[in-house]
Amino acid sequence: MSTDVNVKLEALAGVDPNALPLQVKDLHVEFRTRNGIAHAVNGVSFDLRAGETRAILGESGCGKSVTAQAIMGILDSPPGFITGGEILYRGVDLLKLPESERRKVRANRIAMIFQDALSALNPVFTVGFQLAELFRKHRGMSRKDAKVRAVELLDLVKIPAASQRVNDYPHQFSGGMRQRVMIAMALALDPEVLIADEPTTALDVTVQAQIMALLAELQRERNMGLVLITHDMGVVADVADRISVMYAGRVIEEAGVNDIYATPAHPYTKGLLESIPRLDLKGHELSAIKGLPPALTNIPPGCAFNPRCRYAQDVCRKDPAPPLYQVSPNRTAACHFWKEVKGDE
Amino acid sequence: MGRYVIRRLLQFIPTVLGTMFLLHYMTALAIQFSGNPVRALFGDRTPPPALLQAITERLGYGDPCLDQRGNPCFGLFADRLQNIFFHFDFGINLRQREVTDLVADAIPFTLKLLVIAILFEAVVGIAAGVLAGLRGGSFADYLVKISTVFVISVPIFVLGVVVREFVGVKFGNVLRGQDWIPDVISSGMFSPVFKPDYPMASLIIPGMVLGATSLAVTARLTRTSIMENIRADYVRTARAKGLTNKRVIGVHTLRNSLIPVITFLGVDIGAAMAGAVVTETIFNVPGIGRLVTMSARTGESSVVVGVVTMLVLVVLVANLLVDLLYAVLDPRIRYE
Amino acid sequence: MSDLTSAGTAVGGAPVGGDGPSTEATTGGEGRSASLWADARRQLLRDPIFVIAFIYVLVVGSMAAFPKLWTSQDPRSCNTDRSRISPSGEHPFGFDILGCDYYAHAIYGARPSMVIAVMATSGIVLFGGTLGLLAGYYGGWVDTIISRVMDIFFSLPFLLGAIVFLTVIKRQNIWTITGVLFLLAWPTIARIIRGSVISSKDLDYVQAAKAVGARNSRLMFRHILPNAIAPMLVYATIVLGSFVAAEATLTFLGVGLQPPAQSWGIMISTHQVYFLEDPWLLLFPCGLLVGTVLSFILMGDALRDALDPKFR
Amino acid sequence: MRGKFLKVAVAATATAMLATACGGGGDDNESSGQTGGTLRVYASEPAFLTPSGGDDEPSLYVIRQLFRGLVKYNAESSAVEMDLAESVESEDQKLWTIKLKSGYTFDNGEAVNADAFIRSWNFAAYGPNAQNNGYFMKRIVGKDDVAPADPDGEGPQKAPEPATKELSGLKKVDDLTFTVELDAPFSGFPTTIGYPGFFPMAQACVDDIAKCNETPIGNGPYKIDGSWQHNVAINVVRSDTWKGEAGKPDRIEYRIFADVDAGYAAFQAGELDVMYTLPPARYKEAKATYGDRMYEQPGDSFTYVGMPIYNKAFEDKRIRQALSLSIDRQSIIDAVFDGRFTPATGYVAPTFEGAREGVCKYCAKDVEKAKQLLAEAGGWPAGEKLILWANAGAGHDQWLQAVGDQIKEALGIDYELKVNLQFAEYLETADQKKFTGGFRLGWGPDYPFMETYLYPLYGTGAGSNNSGYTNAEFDALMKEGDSADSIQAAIPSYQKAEDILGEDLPVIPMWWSKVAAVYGENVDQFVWNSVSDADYGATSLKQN
Repeated sequence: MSTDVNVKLEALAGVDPNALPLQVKDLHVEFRTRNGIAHAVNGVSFDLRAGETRAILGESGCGKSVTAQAIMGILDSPPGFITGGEILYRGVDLLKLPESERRKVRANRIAMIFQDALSALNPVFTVGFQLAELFRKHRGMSRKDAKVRAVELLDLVKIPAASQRVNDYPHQFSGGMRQRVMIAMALALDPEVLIADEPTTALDVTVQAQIMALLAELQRERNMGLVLITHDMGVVADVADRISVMYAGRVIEEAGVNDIYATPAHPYTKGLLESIPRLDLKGHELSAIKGLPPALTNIPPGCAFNPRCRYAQDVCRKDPAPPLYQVSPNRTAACHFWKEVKGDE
Repeated sequence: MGRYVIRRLLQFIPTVLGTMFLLHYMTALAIQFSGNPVRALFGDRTPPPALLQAITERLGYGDPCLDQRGNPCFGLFADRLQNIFFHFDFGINLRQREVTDLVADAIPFTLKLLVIAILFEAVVGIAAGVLAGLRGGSFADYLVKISTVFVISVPIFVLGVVVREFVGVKFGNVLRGQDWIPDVISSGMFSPVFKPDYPMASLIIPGMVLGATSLAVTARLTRTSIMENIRADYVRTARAKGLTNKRVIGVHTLRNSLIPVITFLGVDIGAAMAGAVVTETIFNVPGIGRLVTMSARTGESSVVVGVVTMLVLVVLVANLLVDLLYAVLDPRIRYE
Repeated sequence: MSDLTSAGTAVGGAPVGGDGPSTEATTGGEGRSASLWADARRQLLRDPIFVIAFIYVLVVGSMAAFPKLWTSQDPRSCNTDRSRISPSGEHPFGFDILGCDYYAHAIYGARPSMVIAVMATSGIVLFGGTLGLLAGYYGGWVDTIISRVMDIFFSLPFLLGAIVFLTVIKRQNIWTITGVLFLLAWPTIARIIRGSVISSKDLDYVQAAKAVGARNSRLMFRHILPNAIAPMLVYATIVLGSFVAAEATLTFLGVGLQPPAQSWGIMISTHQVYFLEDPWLLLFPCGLLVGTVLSFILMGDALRDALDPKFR
Repeated sequence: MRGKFLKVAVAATATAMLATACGGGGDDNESSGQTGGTLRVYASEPAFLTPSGGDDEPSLYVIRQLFRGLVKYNAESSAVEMDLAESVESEDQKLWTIKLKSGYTFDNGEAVNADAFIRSWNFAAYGPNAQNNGYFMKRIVGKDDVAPADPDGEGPQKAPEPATKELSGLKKVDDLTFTVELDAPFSGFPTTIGYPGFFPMAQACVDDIAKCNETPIGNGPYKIDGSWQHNVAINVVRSDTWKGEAGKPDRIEYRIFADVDAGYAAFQAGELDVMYTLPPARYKEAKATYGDRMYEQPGDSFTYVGMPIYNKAFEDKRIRQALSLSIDRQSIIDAVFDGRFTPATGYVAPTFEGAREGVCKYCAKDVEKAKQLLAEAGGWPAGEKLILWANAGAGHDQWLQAVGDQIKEALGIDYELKVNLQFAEYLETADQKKFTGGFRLGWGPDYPFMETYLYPLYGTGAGSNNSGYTNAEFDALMKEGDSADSIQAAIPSYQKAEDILGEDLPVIPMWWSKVAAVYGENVDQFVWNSVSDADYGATSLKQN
């Protein structure tokens, strides 16, 4: 990449280069809908170091995407409102920045990749236009120069014949290629943090692997922090350093990847791991978690997971929800019975 | 793109022929079932048969197939097609004027009226729709929603007559009483009816009345479209790209949202021409619409069918252009 | 099944759509539509605009069906000596120019307007719906032929087409007007159905049903049609309103119903010339008409909002 | 009703318009009016601007200013006065000799001589030219040779090619004299030739009739400015070739409206100086607003309910009398037409010479007498409905409904309206005598001579005798009047004939039109000719 990509527009007031690229502290988001208030995110916290990959794992509707959107500042508001917490970029609370400043953080410092590249790319503009737009609007480049950069980016993400394809429309690309375009777009301005929201869900397994490999490679090259949002434990195992497991808007377990896979400390995490079909267990019924996640407008008191939990006791059904217990120096779990869960195996 | 255009053109031909046959058959049936329209020319006086005969022949109502009820008169249809495509002859009216002449006289007025109407509905309609769509649930949204529904439900002729009497006559007379108001406003724009002295100014209000219903539809369509698109993933992407709100809305949302609106506006040219039937009659605009009304009221089906055939050709061409425009606006269509 | 690959390592429910908090579990066509309808009903009943509009339409409907319920007066009992007497307690709408009771006229006038609208709408729903379904489902030459025929009728602007047909038919009664409205409006509904059939016929559950050997008719009516009904219903509701208005406009242009038939259109176009002198002669029928059209449109809007989760 | 779309009964009859159309302007009344200025008048789109083609009111309004004929009519008395003719004389009422004044020319310089008239009349009469006013040449000898009858009515066979192009009854004597031979004696002939159908046409006009229609070559006090702007306007300016009494305004602008309501709106906004008619519903309001600037006068358009005498149920005249006696005309006029008509008590317009009141003894409401007559006639067939016909879309249904209501109330006969036939079909039904009940029609005079109201409508086999009425005595009296020595001498015979109608009621007279015109503040003197209606050339504007 050419050098001037690293030229940031202007310094953000209060940036501490030594602080972590991203810290989320006790984030609360709610959606005010006709059917009542949905508590989508209820006190999520996590840190991200440079070069680190943090996976946020959870089922649909657990609040992981909302968390990502809140970090990016692209929540649909209304109905979504951030009701509490901090999102710190190198020590600066993004939630306190005026919109004009906040905007400059996006794509420049924190960028995002979306799940479905087909719908996430504007169907009526060429990918070249959509890539070049970044350089034109953030770097003030001419159309021509920006186009050159767009081609470079497509090259970077290994799209063949980039100089021709730059004039194609999103629907003319295959799924995997589209996702590469998405990645190129996210990396264009050389951000320090990349949030990838289910980047491979819509893709074939083989393509999934290629994309993940590409992401990993680019991350390594640039020493980027990566927040990987996914429901796919297989993906997580390969690339993540640390994992936050979310359920009903809360982080219910946070640990290094190996710890989680080896000894889950929360019944939900455990259930997830058990629901992975394994060749060596062929013929056995998958022990999926019984029941459905709660409606976010009506989260049960106490531990949100209690109706589905085989460990649940009376204490779990009463407020307050279980705190994050320190399971080991580097991991936490929000279960009163984490010891039993962990030692159960 | 090329293949798309060719395919679309190929589809165009049967549509044109089909539509024209439909109109032709309607006229034939009309004459077969309700008699020679020439008779009405003479009113209460019974014309000498020779005279009736002569005029009938001249108007081309003499073909024997017109005496057989239900006969589709393919021969006449072939003649008619020949006349239209080789001689550009759409027939004559009962006063023996060429329909093409009638239309040529009338079309400039209708075109001006249409331009005003479409401009009005596009500008105001899209603006109102965007305003309402961006602030769904707000007061502005509510206002746009209610007022558009109201405009749609009031019959256009009631609206037209009320506007003519209250804005053109009552309010206009007040303005005309004020010396400081320039004539172009007081007796041009606020003339209750079309005025040859102010051919443009006196069409503004009729044009607005004509555009009113479609304006409401445009606003509603824009509103819905914006509301749909504003939640689209690619708009979220655009935001995530750190673009200004202006650009997110103005470029990424609007471009997509306006595709159905522009399509509607294109198709609406036809509807507006039809609407001109009412508006032009009320405001005495000597355009196509008034021509159709007058001919319909006198039962001159020859003119009605001739003019409508011509209009339908215009509409079909407009639809074709809209489809092609649609393909330009939305690349997904082009490559299907 | 078909999505084993991605479900292989998936957690819980299928990953369809964004992670928005309102995402519901999607479980195949019938189940989904059932819950959609139940949901829609609940939402509609809570929507005051819909409820008011619905009640209004019921009222007008009952006028049309049982005019005697609303008035004991005979609208045909007229006396020119009572011409244009203003409204009074006993005759709330006054008298028209022939000295007929205007209230009774208005009540009896609801019938043709409603009958035309309802018949024409049912006609286009059945006919347009069927053709749209066939065109969308079979595609190929069936689609080509139906689409071209649709184009032909589509190319006639509504009012112009109606004027041509009615000038030419020269019989202006409920049946011909219904016929003309039907003839000119069916392609729109056919297009709507065709579009949604095409988009739903590739849906997984339809493919699945096909794979297990469901017959064409079953596929069409059990699996595809339910998906297409929502947009059609919305459109049909709005069209009901516009047909009520169309009757009046055609009458104004002199190609609609003819007196001594009674309809709101006739009331409006006969009396619009008197609106400066005796405004009530215009206001009453106009109010009823506008109210009806408005109600249908608002109901259509509410229906669409209720049936389309995007607008929740 | 070509070109004019009033929603009232009378205006929707084709001849109601054409009707009043028979003359030149009457500017002989001593006029103190000032000259100059531009007069802007309400107009409808004319059908034709040639004398041989234009037979509708909008056309005639323009043609009368562009052309002049042999005679004109006195604005007040309707009396015939010589215009371009020196004299119109006949010994036997059959062979007429016409002498012209010299020195008159067309706008293009051609002389207005005997040829100009013979040319024009021949052109109109020749069948293949298909000129509307060919109809008016019907009395001239040789008419059948230039426009032969179609052997099978309207059938597939074409009418035979005419044997000759010229009427044998027209003979040129010298440049300024020609003779006209009629098929039968007709004392009213001089009254007919003031109708624009008898106006002269230049050779250049006949040579290119289409062009002449757009840019007429006239011989009257005004000439066209530019050409006919279809559906928009026709402007005429004072002609310097005209030798007669000059028109008052320098310029007359006919602004063309499709809708009388729109025209009235323009008048209210001060865009028009004269409106010769009013939207029916605005009559009261206009009267209140414009008061002294409203001109009112009895008119000559006749509206009637025809009786199908060819139908058994209507054969007995007592039935017809009973029906007529059940109707309160004034009440209907007040309710539906704001009082804009005069109830008819006879068959000849009250403004015509020889017209009398109360010719019809059964035209005032008398329920008792009606019941009695009905009973004498054997009553109305039980269970049968009285059918009332009118053409569609012209607003006739309203008053016809009121008529039905009144008959129902008086005689207990329920009625049914048949008002869905468009005019063409309606007239065809009339021609074929297929009406099954009372039918609305109208009639207007072709010339100011009471015969025009009598023979064409009630003469045995006459063209517009839609009732199928036959009365030998009536026919004989008409003939007697036709061959009388002079117009005046003919009247007593015609009056006797009218008396027969008053007893037989072949049609039920309803009412006569009433002229209601409004004019603007800047109009100095408004002139209405009792035959040829608003005379714009004689109307003067205030000059400051």
